[in-house]
Amino acid sequence: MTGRATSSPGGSTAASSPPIDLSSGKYLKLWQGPQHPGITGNMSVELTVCGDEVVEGKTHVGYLHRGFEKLMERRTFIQVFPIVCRVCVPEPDFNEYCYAATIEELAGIEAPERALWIRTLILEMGRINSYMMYLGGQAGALGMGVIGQWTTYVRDLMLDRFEELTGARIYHMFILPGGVRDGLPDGFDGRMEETLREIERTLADVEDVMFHNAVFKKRTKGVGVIPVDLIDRYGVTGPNARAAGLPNDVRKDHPYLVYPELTFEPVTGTDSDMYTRADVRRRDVAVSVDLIRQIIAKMPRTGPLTAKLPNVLHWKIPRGETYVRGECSRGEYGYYTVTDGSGHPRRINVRGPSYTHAMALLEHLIPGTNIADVAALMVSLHTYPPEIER
Amino acid sequence: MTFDWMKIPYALLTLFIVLNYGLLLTALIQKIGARAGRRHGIPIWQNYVDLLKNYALRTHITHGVMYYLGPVFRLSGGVGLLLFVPSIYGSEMFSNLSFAGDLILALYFIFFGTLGMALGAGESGHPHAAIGVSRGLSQVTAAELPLALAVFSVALQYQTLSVTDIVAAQQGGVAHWTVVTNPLAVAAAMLSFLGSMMRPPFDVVLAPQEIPIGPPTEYHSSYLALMQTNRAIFPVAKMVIYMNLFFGGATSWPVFFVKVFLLYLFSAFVGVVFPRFRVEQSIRWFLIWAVPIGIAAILIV
Amino acid sequence: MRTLLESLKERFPLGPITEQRPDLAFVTVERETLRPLIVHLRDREGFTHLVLLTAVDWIEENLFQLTYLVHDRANARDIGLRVMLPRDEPEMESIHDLWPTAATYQRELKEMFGIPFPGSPRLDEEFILEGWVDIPPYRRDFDTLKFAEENFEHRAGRGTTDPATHMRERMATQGGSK
Amino acid sequence: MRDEDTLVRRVPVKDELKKRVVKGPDGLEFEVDPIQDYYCDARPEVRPGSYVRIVEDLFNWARSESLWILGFGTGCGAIEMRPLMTPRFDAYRYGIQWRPTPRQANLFVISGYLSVKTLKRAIRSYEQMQSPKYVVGLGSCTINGGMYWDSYNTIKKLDEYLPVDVYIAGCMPRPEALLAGFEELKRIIRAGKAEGANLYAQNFDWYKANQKRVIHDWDMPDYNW
Amino acid sequence: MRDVLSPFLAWKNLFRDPVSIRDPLNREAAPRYRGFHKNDVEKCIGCGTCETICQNGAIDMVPVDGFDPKNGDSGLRPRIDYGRCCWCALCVDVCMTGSLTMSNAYKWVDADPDAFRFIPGVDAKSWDGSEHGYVCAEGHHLTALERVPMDEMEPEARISNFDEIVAGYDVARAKLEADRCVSCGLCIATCPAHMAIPQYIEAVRDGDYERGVALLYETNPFSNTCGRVCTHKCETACAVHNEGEAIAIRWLKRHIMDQVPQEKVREIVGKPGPATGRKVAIVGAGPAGLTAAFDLAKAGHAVTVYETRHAAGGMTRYGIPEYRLPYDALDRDVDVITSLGVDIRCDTRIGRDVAMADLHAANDAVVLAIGLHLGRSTRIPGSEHAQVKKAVDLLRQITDGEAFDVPKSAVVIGGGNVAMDIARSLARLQKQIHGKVDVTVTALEDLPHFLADREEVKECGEEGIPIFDARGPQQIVIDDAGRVTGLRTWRVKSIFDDKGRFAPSYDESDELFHPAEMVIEAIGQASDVSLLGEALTEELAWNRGRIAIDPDGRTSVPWLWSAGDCVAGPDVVHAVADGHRVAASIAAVFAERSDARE
Repeated sequence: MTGRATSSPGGSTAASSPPIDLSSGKYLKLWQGPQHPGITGNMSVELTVCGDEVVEGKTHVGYLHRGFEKLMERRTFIQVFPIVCRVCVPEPDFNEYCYAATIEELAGIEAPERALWIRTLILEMGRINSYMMYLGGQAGALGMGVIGQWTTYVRDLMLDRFEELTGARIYHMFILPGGVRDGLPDGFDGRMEETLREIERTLADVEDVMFHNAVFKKRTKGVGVIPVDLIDRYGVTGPNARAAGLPNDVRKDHPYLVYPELTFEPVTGTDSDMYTRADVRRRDVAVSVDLIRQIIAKMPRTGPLTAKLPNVLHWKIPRGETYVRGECSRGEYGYYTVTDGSGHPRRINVRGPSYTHAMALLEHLIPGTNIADVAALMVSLHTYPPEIER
Repeated sequence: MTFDWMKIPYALLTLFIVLNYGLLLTALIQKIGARAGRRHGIPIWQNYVDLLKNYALRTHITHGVMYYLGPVFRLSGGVGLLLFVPSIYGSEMFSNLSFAGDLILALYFIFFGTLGMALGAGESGHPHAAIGVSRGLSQVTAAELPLALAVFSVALQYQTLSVTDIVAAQQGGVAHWTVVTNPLAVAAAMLSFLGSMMRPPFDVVLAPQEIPIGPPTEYHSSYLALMQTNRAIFPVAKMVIYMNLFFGGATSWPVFFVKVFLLYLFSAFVGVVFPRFRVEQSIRWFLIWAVPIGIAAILIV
Repeated sequence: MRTLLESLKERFPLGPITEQRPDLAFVTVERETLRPLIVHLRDREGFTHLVLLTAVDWIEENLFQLTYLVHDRANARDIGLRVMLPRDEPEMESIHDLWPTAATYQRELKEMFGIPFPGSPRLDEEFILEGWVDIPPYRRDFDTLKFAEENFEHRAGRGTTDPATHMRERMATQGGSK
Repeated sequence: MRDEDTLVRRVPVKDELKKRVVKGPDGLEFEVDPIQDYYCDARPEVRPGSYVRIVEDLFNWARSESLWILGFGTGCGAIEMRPLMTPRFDAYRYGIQWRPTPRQANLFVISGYLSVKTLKRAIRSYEQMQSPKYVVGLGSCTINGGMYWDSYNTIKKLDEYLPVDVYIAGCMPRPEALLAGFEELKRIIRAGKAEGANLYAQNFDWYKANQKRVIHDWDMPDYNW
Repeated sequence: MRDVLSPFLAWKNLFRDPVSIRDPLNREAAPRYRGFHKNDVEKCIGCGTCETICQNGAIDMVPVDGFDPKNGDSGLRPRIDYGRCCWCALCVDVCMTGSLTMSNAYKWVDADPDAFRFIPGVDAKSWDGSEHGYVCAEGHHLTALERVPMDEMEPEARISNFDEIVAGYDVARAKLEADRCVSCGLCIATCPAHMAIPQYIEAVRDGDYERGVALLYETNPFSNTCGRVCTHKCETACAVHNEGEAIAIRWLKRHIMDQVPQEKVREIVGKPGPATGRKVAIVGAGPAGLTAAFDLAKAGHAVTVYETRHAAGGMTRYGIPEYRLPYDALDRDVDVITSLGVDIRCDTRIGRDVAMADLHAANDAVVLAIGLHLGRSTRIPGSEHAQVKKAVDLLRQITDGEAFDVPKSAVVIGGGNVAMDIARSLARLQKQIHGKVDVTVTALEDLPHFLADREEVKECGEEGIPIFDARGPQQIVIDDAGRVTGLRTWRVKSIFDDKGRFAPSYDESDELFHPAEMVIEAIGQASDVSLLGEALTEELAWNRGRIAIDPDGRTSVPWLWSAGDCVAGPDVVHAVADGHRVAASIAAVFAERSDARE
């Protein structure tokens, strides 16, 4: 077992980790990911560091690429339905909703009222889950594992609600084009209320332990600031934009599903730093909890769940193109669907917020930060790699 | 005073007890930490299994001599620290080799392991290890400073550098403990203690989220097992010093166990609920908070 | 939306317009018109948000369609600009100076469709794929199933029977007459 | 089996991996071949267990009760790992822990499909793990491609590229199923049948040929300790 | 200060119980959980729709021991590859019988990657008996179950004339109906002619009627006819039939023919093949004979068809009333065949106008397709009376427009389609002549076992014709004046004896009298084999009164083939299939002979 051997961190490749630049000796290339606990999901950041300061960061993605947009072109309209949710693992329902909405629009189908309520319910449940993952991740990236324990626990409780409602934990495959698959099971309201209370309790704990925490504030305040004039230039949406004080929320700007009938205000912040972004998301959870309560109280309990579809085995949709967006936990999520009159979509393009956040924006924010902040910064943009590369 | 050869088997016995206690203690503390996270955590014997597993791995590779020596240095630092301090006050059996050393030697041993680690990790050639080591050295230095000040303060207070004598001076009730008689020194030392236990907010050296595991990134199999052994012994040894210097030492094993446990719990108590500082933040923190207290302690004495 | 399109029509040569929804329209424009038009939309009309930039392969018509979707926050409306490029010479002007984030989209289009955007940063670096040896995979003439079957092993032991054929054959041999 | 030549490389070598001449600080010039110089190229060997049966049994028990998982979320399955490690399922109770570096891990959970790009990293991570090491294929896509069966970018049969000890069917498998998978793995380890590392060493050429067939820009050493 | 102390609140959890699940290894999933598959293999019909919809290619249809193909069941069962499945449950949603379901079991761990493949319901699994698991929501179907309605004349309107009752689908409705098809193809094997049903239904969906016509003519030159009066066994095999109404395959076939002009049809069918110089004579211009003629003419042989009656069509023209099959529809079918150069000689009876021996001498092959034109008699007392008629004779008279005294009241014996036909035809005539309907139908079978089509029975009722089922005719009552006054029947207890032989037993206490001026027997038909001549009759082998044939349709005489109702029993589409069979056989024999010559 002799012989010179080094391992490069986390399986980053020989191909892409050149030796220290001998000519200057000042810089060190450091790979963060893809096998790295400080990376969100399976992606990597190639850092060039000078001391503890990062002078350049390049995002590398593609480790999760499955070619979904190609696979969708091979499948019939109903067959696309089970695979879209896999595009974004932690919050799959937006894929189902956006896909269903584009298809319904192009095929001229209208989903029944009751289905719209259930869809909204599911999207809000998913939003809470995603935020819970984020809160745990944000604390974890700074070395506070205990928050992640609590938030993952309540996320698990929410997954239980998902499971009894949709029949699956992660990939729900519930929002069919034309409607939803089933109504609420018996006793769902009560168990949901219990879960919501547990979430609120946890949220209060998180506020005490994470947000009123001297060290946490020290690490996050003033770090990773996105100036407000960069918001649109870098395609920043969702909580990242709202933390900068812009009330950008698709739920308000382009009300979809039953949002017009619900009362809520988009949560905004002022400082646009890591702390504010975390805070905006925490308060957004409270909004979602409130929305779920409103939905449960107002939703119709009877009525059809699906519109009448043509025989899905030979379903053809006339030529057309459209774009439908929704406000997911990370920002604007949208499907751009093009049909050509055949039984298969011509092209489907998934617009995930992580695409711009993790690539252009992150690369812009990284230079000048400390190595120690890179992981937390990445988490604070709340990106999910699978939706970047699909 | 002639050397009593019987001290060697007794010292080994101490080592054995401390090792086992250390293994169980770390597991117990982990379990307690897990409770804060609302779960059960590892089984209490998990550390034994892990240790055995790591020793049982079939392959290991080396990056050179220093790489090999790193864990050995580290372990000898821990063992040395333990052996040159009396574990149980008043017990001939468990006074170990305390006749030979004094506080200065103990302080040296605390540092010794880190140095060995630095050399070994540097040899492993992994950038994470290199970064971790440079952070580790700077942070340990910063954290040692208040401890050193506190120790000097205590030494001045008791006018001796012998640990045994310091313990002796604290006998006779809580009121005699240094923690009461010289609270500033203890405060400085306890802050330093937080810094040296590799727990948040001062664990940026290991920082799994950015430089996974830091210095030991490349260590595995029996090297890792050696370090794990040390991880059971070293904190206990360090806490023995703290106990002896500030909390009246221990006159029997049960007292020893309880005091060490409480000391350990203190670091976990803080560690679980805070995120970690960046390295320059933690150094600044020590300089701003811990060092002045240490200086004040000396001044007051 | 209608008034906006009318005013655009006066300034720029526009191709066919599709009003998909009251808040969403698609307009076909020439390759050369795209940049002045999108700058106008961004700076004068408030379409500050580049929602997406993607391509559609109309292989039968030998065209690539580039879709630039821009969004007007104040009025909550979108315009999709379609640029049709000949498939054999699909080069397009880069807009990364207008939206830095466009560089990412352009990298992806270069890799997945083979549409070059000269001047766009890191355009020629591998983006998603690594060690790719075939034609750009999002092109319609790339057959992913064929590629998968040639490149990867599938587990043996699978095999299906067509119910119609199976029935016909088996029922014929089972006894012929009724 | 295809022609050996087509296996080697179909994509040109990247610049940073080409041989080059470097001038040292002392003014001397020397040639650097990154692939050869920076990495170990030694073939793995079969490492038998202890000859004393009872010792090996004890070791196997320890190995089975101390599974250190490599923290590498290769596919979507990673999402169900988090519940596993948190209060609800608390896998720590079963001797299962995370390790952030492959050196210290001995269980590689391939959490779902592997894209070709990730396969490359997975192979390197696997090779850096110390023997005996185990691989669990999580989810249907590791068994036969799963729903990505016609994708151009994901491998279909994991066991062509790495020796797999246990598969868990599902998409995704629930945390409970994962735990069941780990219990099964423990049984296999205790029975002394989890010899994936030796299998890999034995059939090294076959594995390498398979790996090279799908990784078109093979720019790694053949073995990386 | 709060920022320093507040985090320590986290420790309050130390005094709460951990929330971990005690035994996660044995936790049951939610009742709706989409777990592993179950299949009720007895209910499953192996239609393969699950395989079609599976986007993962996870399902294979495989033969399973103990399940042989039968009508409406392919004998295949789905095998699922859990190396592919994604548990989307679309297969469950789309399952045509509801046999495929899911349990909420979710644990399957194995070291062998090849083990994850199983046939649910056949390979025993621990979750087979599981009660929970995903089920389709009430009323959630991915395919439409109800048949698209077709316009038809109201009973009041149709009873006074012989106009066609059903209007046929318009294009939009036909598309909707065609859209319901799941293209499983179970119908193909059931169809005697093995028509490419899913394919021509697809042509309807696509609106490509010319492709449809081409597909129809590949297997059936009588599509206008079959599109109206086919016995449509295919619809009993239809997968949709299990949970909903079968696809209206027959009407869709008719719809295709309705959409394409006759000239276009002829163009699609094409020209006869290059002449081979061989000659074939066909006796009987019914569907069987004409189908054989069609095939042989396409192959280039010279075909002459001899028909006793005034017009071609056989039983389809003389047995089926006009309101079901208008003559012009039939004429269009015949027209295509004659356009191929087939020479149809009507009013030419073999044995009277042409001798059998001459036919043999002048042709290379002769096909007997003489059908079943002799009505059978009940032979009950009184059945020899002149006012006791055979249904086939009456129907022929109606078709030929021969006048006869339409009785004011009539009773029909029989439960088949012919019985319905004659009853309803008579009813129309009664309405036209007497202004009121008085026809009664009695039959041996009880209603569920009627041989007649459901629609026929239903429409019969709508038209005011009462049906007495399970009535055994005992006597035709004739009054002293020698006039028929009615029929006496007993209730049937059983039709067959223990050994399955025809031996009806009656409940004599339950007697009914059906008053009528005329009694019509519609209990079956026989062939008129007198035209064969004695010598040939002797020479031929017989099978229970019918000419014996081999599977190719060849008789024991080398130059003679036989096809259609006379050998296979009454069924239009079967006759078509028979026609194809003998044509193929003849062509094969010709090819053999020319090989031998060379």
